[in-house]
Amino acid sequence: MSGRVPMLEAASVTKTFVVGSRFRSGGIQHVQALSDVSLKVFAGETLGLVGESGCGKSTLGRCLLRLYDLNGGRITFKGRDISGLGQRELRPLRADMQMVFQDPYASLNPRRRVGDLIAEPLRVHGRRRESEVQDRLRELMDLVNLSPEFLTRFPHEFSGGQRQRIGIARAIALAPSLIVADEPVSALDVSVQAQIVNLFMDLQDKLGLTYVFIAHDLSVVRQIATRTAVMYLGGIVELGETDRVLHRPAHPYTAALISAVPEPDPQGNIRARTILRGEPPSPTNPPPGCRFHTRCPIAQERCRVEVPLLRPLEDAHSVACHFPLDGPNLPNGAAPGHA
Amino acid sequence: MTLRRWLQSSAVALLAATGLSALALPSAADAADHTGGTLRLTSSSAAGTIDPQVNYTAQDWQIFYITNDGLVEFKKDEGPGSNDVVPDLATSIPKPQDGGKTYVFTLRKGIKFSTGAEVTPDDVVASFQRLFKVSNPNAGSWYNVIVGADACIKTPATCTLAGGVVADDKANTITFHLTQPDSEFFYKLATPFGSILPANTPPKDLGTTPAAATGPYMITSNDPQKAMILKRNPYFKEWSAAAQPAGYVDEIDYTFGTKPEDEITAIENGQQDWMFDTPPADRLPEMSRKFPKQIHINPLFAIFYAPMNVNIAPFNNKDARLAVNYAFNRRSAVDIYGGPRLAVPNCQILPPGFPGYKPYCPYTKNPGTKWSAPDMAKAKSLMAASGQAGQKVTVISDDQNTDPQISTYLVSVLNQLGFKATLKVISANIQFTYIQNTKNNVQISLSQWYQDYPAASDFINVLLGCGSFHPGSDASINISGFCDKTIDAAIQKNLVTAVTDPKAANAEWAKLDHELTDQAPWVTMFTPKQLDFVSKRLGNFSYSDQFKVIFSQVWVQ
Amino acid sequence: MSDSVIDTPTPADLSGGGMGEPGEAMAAARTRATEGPWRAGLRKLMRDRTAMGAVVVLILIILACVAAPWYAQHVSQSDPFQSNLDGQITIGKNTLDIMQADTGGLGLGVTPIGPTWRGQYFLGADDQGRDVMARMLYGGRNSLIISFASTVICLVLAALVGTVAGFLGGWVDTILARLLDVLWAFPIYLLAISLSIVLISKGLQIGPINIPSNSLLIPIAIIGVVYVPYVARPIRGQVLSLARSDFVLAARCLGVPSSRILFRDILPNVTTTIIVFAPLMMALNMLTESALSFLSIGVQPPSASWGTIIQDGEDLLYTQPMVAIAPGLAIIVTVLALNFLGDGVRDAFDPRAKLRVGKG
Amino acid sequence: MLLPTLRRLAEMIFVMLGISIVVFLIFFATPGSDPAARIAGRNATPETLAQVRHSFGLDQPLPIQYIKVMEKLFISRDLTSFVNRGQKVIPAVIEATPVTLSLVLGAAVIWVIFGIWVGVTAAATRGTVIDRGLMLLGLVGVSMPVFWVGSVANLITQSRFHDTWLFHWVPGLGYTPITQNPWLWFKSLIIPWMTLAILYIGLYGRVLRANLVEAYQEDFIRTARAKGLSETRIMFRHALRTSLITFVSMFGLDFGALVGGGALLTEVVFDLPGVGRLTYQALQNLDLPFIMATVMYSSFFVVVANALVDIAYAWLDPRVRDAR
Repeated sequence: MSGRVPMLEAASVTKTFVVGSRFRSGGIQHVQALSDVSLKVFAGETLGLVGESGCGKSTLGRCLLRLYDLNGGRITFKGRDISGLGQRELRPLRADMQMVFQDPYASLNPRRRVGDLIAEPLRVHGRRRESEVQDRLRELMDLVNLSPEFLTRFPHEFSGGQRQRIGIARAIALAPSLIVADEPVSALDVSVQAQIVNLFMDLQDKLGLTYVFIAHDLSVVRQIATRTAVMYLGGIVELGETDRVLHRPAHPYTAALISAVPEPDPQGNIRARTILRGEPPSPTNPPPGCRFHTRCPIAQERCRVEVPLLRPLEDAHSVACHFPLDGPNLPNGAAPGHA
Repeated sequence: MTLRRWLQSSAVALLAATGLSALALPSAADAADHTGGTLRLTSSSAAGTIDPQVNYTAQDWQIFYITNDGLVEFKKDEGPGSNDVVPDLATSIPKPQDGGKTYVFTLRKGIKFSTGAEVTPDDVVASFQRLFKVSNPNAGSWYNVIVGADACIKTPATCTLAGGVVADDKANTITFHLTQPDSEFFYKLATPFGSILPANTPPKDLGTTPAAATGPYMITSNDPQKAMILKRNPYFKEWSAAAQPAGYVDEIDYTFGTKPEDEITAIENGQQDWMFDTPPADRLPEMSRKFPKQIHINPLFAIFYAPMNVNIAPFNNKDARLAVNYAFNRRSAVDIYGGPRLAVPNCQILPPGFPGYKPYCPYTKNPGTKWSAPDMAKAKSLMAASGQAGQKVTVISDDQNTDPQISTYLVSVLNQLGFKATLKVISANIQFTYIQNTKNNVQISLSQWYQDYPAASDFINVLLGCGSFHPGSDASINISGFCDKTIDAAIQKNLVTAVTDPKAANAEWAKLDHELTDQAPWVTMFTPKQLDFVSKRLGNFSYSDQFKVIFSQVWVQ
Repeated sequence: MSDSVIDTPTPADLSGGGMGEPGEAMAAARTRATEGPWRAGLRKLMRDRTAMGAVVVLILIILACVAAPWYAQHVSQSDPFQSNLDGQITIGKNTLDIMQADTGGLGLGVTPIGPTWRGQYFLGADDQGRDVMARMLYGGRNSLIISFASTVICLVLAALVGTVAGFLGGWVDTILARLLDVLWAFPIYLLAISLSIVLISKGLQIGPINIPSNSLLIPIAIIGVVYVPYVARPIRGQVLSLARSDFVLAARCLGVPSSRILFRDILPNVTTTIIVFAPLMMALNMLTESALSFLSIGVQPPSASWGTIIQDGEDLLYTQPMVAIAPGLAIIVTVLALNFLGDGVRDAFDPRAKLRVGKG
Repeated sequence: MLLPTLRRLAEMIFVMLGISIVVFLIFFATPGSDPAARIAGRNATPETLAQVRHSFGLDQPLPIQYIKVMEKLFISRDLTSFVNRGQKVIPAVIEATPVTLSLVLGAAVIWVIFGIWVGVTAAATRGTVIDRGLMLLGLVGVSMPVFWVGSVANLITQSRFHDTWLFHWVPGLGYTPITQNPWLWFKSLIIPWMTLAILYIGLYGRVLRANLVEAYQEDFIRTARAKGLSETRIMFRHALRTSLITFVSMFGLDFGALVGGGALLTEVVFDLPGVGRLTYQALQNLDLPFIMATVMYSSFFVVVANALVDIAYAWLDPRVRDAR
């Protein structure tokens, strides 16, 4: 796998937000949302991106599509460096890389009809013939399992799941090869979630799409992702085949995340859960050394000083930890002992 | 507010008071019974600086009249006597020497300032120097006849008036040398500008700080936002009942900041004794029905007039000016002002009863001496002759009292004549200077003139002489910009005549008045009367035609 | 009000919906006829009886004011802009002076005739002997024109400034926001009075255009400008949050050009705010106009507005109070109707908008 | 905390500086504003005029004049009036402040009490005739021009019905300091208080009702109901408490604006020598020193009120802290 040319490659991407105002109490603060993030996305795969809220996974998703300007690093899409391009230069590329948003309510302008919303990318990207647009609209509605008569309606007339289908239809309108799905199901009811995840998988099969699938829910990632990256406080802490990462986590944070999912173990007992101590540190003032050391059950002196780099283990699995875990289900019940 | 106060400098009468004012000064026996108490005066606002050598307002001149003295003074009397100039700090009115160019005043002995210091010839010299040092408004127009004045006007800081005002301590005299004879010189000395202040008074505007007094009262505190308090001057001893009689009340409280509307209510309720402001027209019926005994109506020597700019269209056309004069219903303006009891229609420059006044009214149905009714037919035919119909005209009014209403009526008349007239109401404080400046291209406006002293030149020369026209300046009191070389020459000649032959001069003033009226630089509307509304307890209402109510002569108990 | 109160809706606020009806099957679309927010709002407004009542009242007032020349000619039979100080009218058999000289006491003062409750001088005369009712109708025209035109100016300027500042951001935003702050902190009446005093004594000259001091454009411009921050600040906030909203991000992601985003995604949302603000601003502007005219720095005589008639009446308050009371009532009825309409419009178009216009 | 405070302060100074410059320029743009001729008197010669202009520094370039005015206003604090020459401006403003404060404080008490009463009553009886009636009255209050209400109040209490038992106690217009005669102070202010309060009662009543009705739809109220709390308790302990946040911030802004001269019309109509009237007179007289002082004073209160409310908001609701 590593020998292949990635469709999308991020190298040492850094993103800092300026928050607050010079004129407000608190003043200006710099939030390091992403620090030195590198990853590759290969054609046809689904890369899952998980982490607690605020860890920077959405930011990463948006940086990958260059919806945000970068503060450092490089992003290469299909061999072309897109990190320095302006929004105008990026416009033609948009047809090939799309996004599905987390909130199907907020990402659809309530004042515009569904047909208008889905047709927007078609019109913007030069398909001006109305009949052509209408045909494509029907096709798209069919692809996302919505009745074409919905096209004349307004977003508020739809349920969450339907809206997300509309969002997906819009994203695939230009037949992109890459879709970044930013927690596309987390705002939906559980029963609907499964339908949407299935839709994503169907579409991947039909259209040969490549996904970066962001989620905070491990079960969704388990279902859809071929590889999974785990993020903590603006950096990737673990990356590898989904099965490998979820079953044999090497990073204590991943382990804690997994154990937080209330899932019966094979014996039918609810597993003891690794509870993370405290809140994630503020990204405006990240801790030195390993960013996870303040909450890590096995942190040692070295962790407070030295930043661990993402380094490969076996099976294309890599981890950013000085003391990676080993063995299946390792931290079960063990970690809280340190608390 | 202050503008109105400037304008309401008051009158010197040659007529007997026709109003309902109480008569005759009190006998000595009464006096004892009525001494004491506090007189409460009220006004909607203060009148600016209380430096008697700077302040140019009727409101404060009324106060300075009882606090300060000049070498001579207008007699504190009712009726025609109040226009006479009597000796005050001087022992007598000096005879002119050197053909009217030199006057020698002898100072009374023993008169003290409220500081306790005696009044000396040096104080007199210093006071006249100070007039220039504080940039007295009339330094250049009244006192420039004194020898050395020109240098003082150029560089006030170093003013000496050397050779102009000379003190002789031994003889206790002060000698004035003039550059030319001046028939009005004593009047100029008798106004508060001529007040004698201690030589050590700072040579700058005193502002809110009172000057030392020589009269029966002195200002003890003054806050322009609140009140001015006057108390008895401990060093005052009556030296001349005619010039500066002793006062009755012990204290005078002059409060500021009440609206005229509410001043009336306060007087009706006995909370105040007298108000400065003109009562609003809609309170008049109520007042005159309920409190007729508390109202005093007295003549004023003033005119309400609409100066027309004779240098720009449409009123550079004489027919247009005549048309407005014929069309203007003076009775309507009088009604707006408060009715025929409070104003008299007038067509000419001088107010009725003024020196040189001879009734004359060409702009009426039956031309003659009296205005009777507008002559619209004549006005319309003049208007047609003028060819100015359809011209845009803006009337500039101030926002005080009934002025906007009178101006609205004027607009209505202009529109009736075929002009396209509109009104622009400007704050009274700006309006007076605004209409004077030729840069503002004012076509016609509403203004008033209250005389400073009883001489026809105060109207004729000041308001229509070429010397009062300063194009481009805010101070150009000849608002019409009227300058007829022939008439002006006659005016200047007559000023000289007045020094030696006042009678002949007045006859000539009457002729000039009529000639100017025929030129129609203004629409003269009417001459107002002074209405004083006083509390029930206020007695011995004494009215000088020069300074109106004499506060030292009224009593409150 | 602090803009932060208004301009930080959650994403759900902007889309106007709550979260998730359960289940895919629950398609709200099924039963309702599809109708845009505009039409829906309008329909809702039409069903609002109070608002419609207000509209009827407003229309009646407008019609009455439009009919002013007819009224002056045929009913009051007088020219409401010409003084009539020596005129007379006949009521029944009596012929009365319009300006009645007082005969009691000392005979001071002249009082205009009071309400006759007939065609001529229905509400009496003012101190120029003019028919107050006829003047009220003419004055109402000016009051309505000024408040309407200044509302348009204010909303257009505010939308422009607010949108430009919020959408462009950067230094443009910084400068505009600072400017708005200054205007905002400027006590509103002081600003209006100062501007009025200047413009009324000199008129307004913008390049070749010369607006004379008695033009209605002056009060219109002044009132239109002074309230711009009141509307521009919330709009700027709204645009800021819209610009950060997911659907704008989505549009960017789709490669939609900024100009198209502005016109398709942002302005329609701003327009709702503008529409909701409109009647309320007009009510406020009418009050402001009357206040300025009352201080005689609004409409200049002999023209009239309700405010100037109140001011005329102030001089007759003790003898003929109707001159001041009647135009006051006219203002109250109109402003009340506008406020009711404003309530209705808000309920219909943007029930969540928390608008508070004016500081009193 | 120090840095943000300083920053806020700098912002306030910036705004006030902006206002002072605007006012200064407006003044000099006004024709006839040159006070020299007015100061000099009515028949001054051009020479005298020039002397006066020089002695008042009016012949200097505008920026210098501006700096001088500001220097005299803030540093030497001896700025004096153009109209009442020699009158110090700052003491006059300080003297007018208690009048305005008396007016606004009294009115505020009335409008807060009645505003809460109207809001609570209407919310408690929502949908009924009482609710509608109160809301209608509130809207009427909001729709009335305050100067007109004042004039009519004067007409009734000072003229038409002054001699009846109802209003015979109303003293003549004007202001009596509380230190001089507290009872008279109270009597002479009660009509102005009510006049000024009418608008705000309507405004606050309506806003409060809307907030209360909204609060009733929130979960915590439902929880409280479920717990079996009485309606009164729910209203006062729960609903009202949350609704008051808006109320308080509104109050802060309005109070600041009114103390800063927003009560100008009321002061003019009722003849109260407060800051609003002082400002109005200064503007009418084109008395630049006074205009500068009162406008600075006014904007100071408005700016401070804005700042306080922003801070209070950030404090009450951290969500808005960064939103701007």
